[in-house]
Amino acid sequence: MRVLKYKEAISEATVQAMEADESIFVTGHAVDYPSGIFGSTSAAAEKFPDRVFDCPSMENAFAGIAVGAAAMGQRPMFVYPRADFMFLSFDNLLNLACKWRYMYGGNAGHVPIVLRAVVGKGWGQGATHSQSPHAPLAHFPGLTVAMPAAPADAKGLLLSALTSNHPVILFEHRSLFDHEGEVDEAMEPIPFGKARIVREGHDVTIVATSLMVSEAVTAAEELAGRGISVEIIDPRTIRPLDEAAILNSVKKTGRLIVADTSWELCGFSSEVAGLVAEKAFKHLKAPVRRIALADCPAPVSMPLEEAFYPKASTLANAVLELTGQNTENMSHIDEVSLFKGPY
Amino acid sequence: MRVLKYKEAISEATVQAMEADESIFVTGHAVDYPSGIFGSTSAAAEKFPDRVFDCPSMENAFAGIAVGAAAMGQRPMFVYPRADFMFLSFDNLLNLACKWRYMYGGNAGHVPIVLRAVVGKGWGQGATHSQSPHAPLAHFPGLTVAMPAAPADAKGLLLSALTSNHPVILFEHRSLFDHEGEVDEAMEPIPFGKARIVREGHDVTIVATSLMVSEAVTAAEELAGRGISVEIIDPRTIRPLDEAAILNSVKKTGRLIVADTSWELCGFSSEVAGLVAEKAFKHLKAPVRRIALADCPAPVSMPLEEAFYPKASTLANAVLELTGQNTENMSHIDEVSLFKGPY
Amino acid sequence: MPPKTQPIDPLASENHETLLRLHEELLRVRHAELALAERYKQQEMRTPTHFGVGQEAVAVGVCAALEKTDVAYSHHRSHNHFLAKGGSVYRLAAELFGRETGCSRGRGGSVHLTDLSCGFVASSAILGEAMSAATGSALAFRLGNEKRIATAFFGDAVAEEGAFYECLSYAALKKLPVLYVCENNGYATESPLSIRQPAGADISGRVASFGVRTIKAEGNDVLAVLTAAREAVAYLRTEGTPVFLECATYRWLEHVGPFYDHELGRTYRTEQEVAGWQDKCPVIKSRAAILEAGAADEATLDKMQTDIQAVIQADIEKAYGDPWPDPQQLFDNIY
Amino acid sequence: MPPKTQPIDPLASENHETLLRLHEELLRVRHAELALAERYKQQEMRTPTHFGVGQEAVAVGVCAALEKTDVAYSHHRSHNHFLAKGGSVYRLAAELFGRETGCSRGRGGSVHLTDLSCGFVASSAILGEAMSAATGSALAFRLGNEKRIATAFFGDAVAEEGAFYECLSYAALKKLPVLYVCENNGYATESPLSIRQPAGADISGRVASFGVRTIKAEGNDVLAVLTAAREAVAYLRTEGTPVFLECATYRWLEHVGPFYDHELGRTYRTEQEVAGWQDKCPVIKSRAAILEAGAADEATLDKMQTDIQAVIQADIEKAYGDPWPDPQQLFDNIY
Ligand SMILES: Cc1ncc(C[n+]2csc(CCOP(=O)(O)OP(=O)(O)O)c2C)c(N)n1
Ligand SMILES: Cc1ncc(C[n+]2csc(CCOP(=O)(O)OP(=O)(O)O)c2C)c(N)n1
Ligand SMILES: [Mg+2]
Ligand SMILES: [Mg+2]
Repeated sequence: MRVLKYKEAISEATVQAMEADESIFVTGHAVDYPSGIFGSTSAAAEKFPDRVFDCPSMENAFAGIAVGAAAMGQRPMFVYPRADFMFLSFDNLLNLACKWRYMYGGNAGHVPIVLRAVVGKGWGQGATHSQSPHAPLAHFPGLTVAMPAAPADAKGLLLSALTSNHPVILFEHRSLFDHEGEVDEAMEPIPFGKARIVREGHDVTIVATSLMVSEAVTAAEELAGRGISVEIIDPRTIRPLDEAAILNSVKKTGRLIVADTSWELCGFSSEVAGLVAEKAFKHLKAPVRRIALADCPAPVSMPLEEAFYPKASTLANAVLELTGQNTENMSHIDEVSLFKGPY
Repeated sequence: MRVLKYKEAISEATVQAMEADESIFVTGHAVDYPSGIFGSTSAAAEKFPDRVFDCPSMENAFAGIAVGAAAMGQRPMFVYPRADFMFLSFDNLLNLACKWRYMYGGNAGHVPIVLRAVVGKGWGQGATHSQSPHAPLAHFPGLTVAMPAAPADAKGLLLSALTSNHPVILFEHRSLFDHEGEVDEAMEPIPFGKARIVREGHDVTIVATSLMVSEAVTAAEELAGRGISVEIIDPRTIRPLDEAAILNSVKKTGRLIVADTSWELCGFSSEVAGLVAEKAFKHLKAPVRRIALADCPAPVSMPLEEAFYPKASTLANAVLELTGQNTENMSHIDEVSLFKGPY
Repeated sequence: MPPKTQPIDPLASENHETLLRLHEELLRVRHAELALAERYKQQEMRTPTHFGVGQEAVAVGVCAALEKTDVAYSHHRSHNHFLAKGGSVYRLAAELFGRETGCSRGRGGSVHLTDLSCGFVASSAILGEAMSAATGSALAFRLGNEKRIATAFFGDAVAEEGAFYECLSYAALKKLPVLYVCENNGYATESPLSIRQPAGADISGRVASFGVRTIKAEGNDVLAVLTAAREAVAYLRTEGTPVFLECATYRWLEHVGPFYDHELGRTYRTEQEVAGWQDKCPVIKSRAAILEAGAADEATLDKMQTDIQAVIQADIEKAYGDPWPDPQQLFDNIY
Repeated sequence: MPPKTQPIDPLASENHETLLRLHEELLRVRHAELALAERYKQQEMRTPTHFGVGQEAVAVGVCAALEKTDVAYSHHRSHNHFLAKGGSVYRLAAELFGRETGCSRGRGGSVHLTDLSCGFVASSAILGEAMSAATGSALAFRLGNEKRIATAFFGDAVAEEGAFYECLSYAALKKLPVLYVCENNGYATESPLSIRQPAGADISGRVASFGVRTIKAEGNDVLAVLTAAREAVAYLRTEGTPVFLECATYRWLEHVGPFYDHELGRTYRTEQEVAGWQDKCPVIKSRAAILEAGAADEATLDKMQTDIQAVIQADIEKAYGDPWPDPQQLFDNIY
């Protein structure tokens, strides 16, 4: 199969979906620039100049505008160059979009809006350009919250979003945009609520989201050399959550680590830990372990950033601890970011 | 000690704090009406007509205005007659207020803003007038999120908020406003991050928030008659969370139920379940159990509302299950709401 | 810009039918609200309700200028708009009773109404949302090359919310066929306009600064509203760019609930002020115009009213007898 | 309304000192930014940075009219304002290098600057926040009966955000002593104003519709900005109600980062357009005014520049040599 970059996979899904459905339009600040949201919208902008257009800075109203357009049969896709700007849209997302179908008893139709939000990390992007509010949003019934971690998922989940009947938010990690992977040329939507077993194993389960999936893979490779077999589950969507995939894995391994790209408190790592404590308790052989951002706003300075983000070595050591072994300095397995500023 | 209603306790704390500190001002829509936010601000409005004033409907900017006022030494208290309106303030709360001290390296001073949000329930208040977004907000470092469940806590936590150095959000459940309890006349702030052991017991721990505390008490009383001893922990603040109090209780009882006033997914019930699975795992004798809102938007119609909200009988039956006994219809212990509309 | 629409001359006989049709609608909306408010007092409608008594002429006048295929959105005080756009009293009443036959199947309550069959898309309880959604529907019409108009009804307080200006700016920028209808009743709950918005800065003036066309109409005069709305609609269909219609009017009952403020001892406005506006009652005004024009006589109008009241009562009773939703269906329609 | 402030006559000898002081500030801001941009290319400043080269006259002119006790807020493009309000190049450079000695101790980066000692309260990266916070500080001054002024600097794109209007409305309603300074540079990243805001509807016009006093000034002429700012400040100190100062200016470098757009092949604006604005360079303009007035000679001004550049280089080097924050202190100052 062909290898594509994550951003190319998003781009391809967008173009294919727009070819198939002329009610799709794409907007948000900078979507029609030559740089097209880090290369993910430029092809669509070139191909469909009338249906890919810039948007003023008006995140609050636009989320409601998207709802109103969707109610009339259009399929808006709105892109946030940074997920942090989405807080301004929370009212229309949480009080209108995600409740629309339910609150009108199914009688006001569907509002299939798609929101793509890019999650920043590193290079001093700082406290207001690096957040991933997937857990706060997933808390609310009526939304679908997806976190594609690989190019194939970026394509497949976006295709599902663009053909689904309800509001979908995708968190796309900026650090993944140049990651490569095999991607089907055909339009194959990936259903929501279906986890991906990234790697099979029998000693420890790591449930990881977004960028933490590749960190988990690095850790698992290192640990495989030491005879520890790690299973990695990527839930792909936070809501709906594929509980069965997680529970089945834990039933097999008896040990769980959850690695997330946001904070711990009331976050996704707690969700999975709680789920397993409720529904796979008798299979657990050891305490669950949550791995998340340090519990402070994202700092800018390099050594603080280093300390702030968990990485492959953090995960590998957590596995060692959980399997009763000594931890050690494993920073050699951590990727050195090649990302260069300014943005 | 004197008995006060919850709303009177809030009112008293406000007046006392304003007497002690003339930099406090109170605003938000309707705070200076004779009805004064269900009686909680009217006394302050009468006593301090210049420092309790109405606010236009501008929830977005006002959160930032509060920050800017606080940075200059004022202590704004902003009241949301319904917590649901707070989504419009999320940007300034999450990108500015809660990061202020950290993001400027401590060099830009403190922004001690206090936000009171009333959580609606029942009488068909419906999907957009009944939410409690405490978990989504608690996810973010830098905020304090408090949920007073009793009159004494309503007073003590508000006093802490009005004398603290950082942003504090209090979720006050509308159904609690007429609850009565002993309240100290003196100004005794209750520290954040300190749980209240509502009732001691040794069979099962119920960690309950806000209105669920009194539901838990009702359930515990019923169960006591059947020889089951329930310990009830009210964390009082979601962030910071008194982990020790929860873990100590579970170490004693070995069984945990978490009862919250919002949804389960990425909510507070998952947080506590995850916490215990991580840090008190070896003491757990049974799966933890999360009790939360039904996973849909709040419906209006009475029989649907009935099915939507967990109550004392839900908790009592969960305890029976967890202790290996048969569940039964216990609706007789559930309070019949005396609340009359329109609001 | 198309020429100003001529005021409707009530005396011209070709307008008599219009006068009567408008009056009938006014009566239907007025008496539905009065009957629902009366019934509301029995505590069987468990849903916070903002009655629109006194403000009917805006909804009726505007909706009379719209086609069925045009769509409308509204805010918390939405019954008038729901009914005037063609929604049924029966399904509204059923919604307030929380019945499965309610327009939103008892899920939404008074502030969340819908009836797509007549183009009433949705009302919503959060200030600003109706306006954003209507703007979005107008964007859909523009993108889909449809000749329809989207309308939003809302109150004066929305002009304090940022979403208001974001919508105006966007609709003007993108030239969207959206009709914004502001029912300026001078209050937000108990707060008069003067303590909420800058002195002397009127809402339409602010709107006009975006290059949006504004029209003011006497909100209690259904003919004046219809005239203004026709002008707006003609402009929207030819120019396709937004119009803002501001109508001064007045709410008779308390902000939320079925009582008069004085019945509950509220003093934020005087009984005289309310009485003054009751003298300018849109129904009385319409009736007087009809009588003066000789379009119908007193007896005909009286009968019209009693007939309508009877139908409304029957609708409400029917709704009351309808079944509750089945709790088994609590999870229907989440997606 | 106080009488219009007289333009500063550069030829009058009592103004020569002012001219020179302004020029010195312009040079300090300009060469700090140029030096930082140059250094930025070495990839040692790991923080997305929006340079203000070309727009200095606004910051310098406005801050020259303010007292030290007045406070200022800014948006993402904040270096100019930080420096002009009295912030040090050294602490700014240290912040960009992520050093413990940075004005925000390396926690905030380029878009989160502070220096309370000179009244620069905070810059913030999210559009609208600076304006809200400044409005809040003005509210604090009103409540505390303080005679201070709060200032917010921001760009033209903020006029698309709802918060902009919520602030204007509130400041006008409450009569707050807040000075809003809009640097209208015609672009938001690569989007020209014309595709973002309604045609013909200028920002000041919209602002004026709230009853807020507006003043326009030629943003590349530091004397014009100072004149306008003095007028604004006089009005604010006497009337105490908000003023909106709109300054047309132009950004030379790319939106974020140290390069010229053409160096990176971007075509959203032409090299001629940039060159045209470079001809209107505020520093050249100021220098010409000084020479024409005979307030100083070429040599003095050249020396002024080299002296300033030397100090700046020393500041940057000193900052570079400073220590990193200690990761042990990651959790400092959360509350
Ligand atoms: C965002 C938001 N803030 C506050 C409220 C509470 N609220 C409900 S109705 C209302 C007043 C609305 O006044 P107006 O828009 O003039 O409409 P009217 O009730 O006068 O018809 C307010 C403040 C709300 N529903 N939404
Ligand atoms: C709420 C929000 N939306 C979007 C952005 C992304 N953004 C950063 S700068 C910018 C353009 C700002 O333009 P303008 O206000 O004119 O300032 P300039 O950069 O021209 O100085 C945008 C859209 C943001 N920071 N905040
Ligand atoms: Mg009103
Ligand atoms: Mg600009």
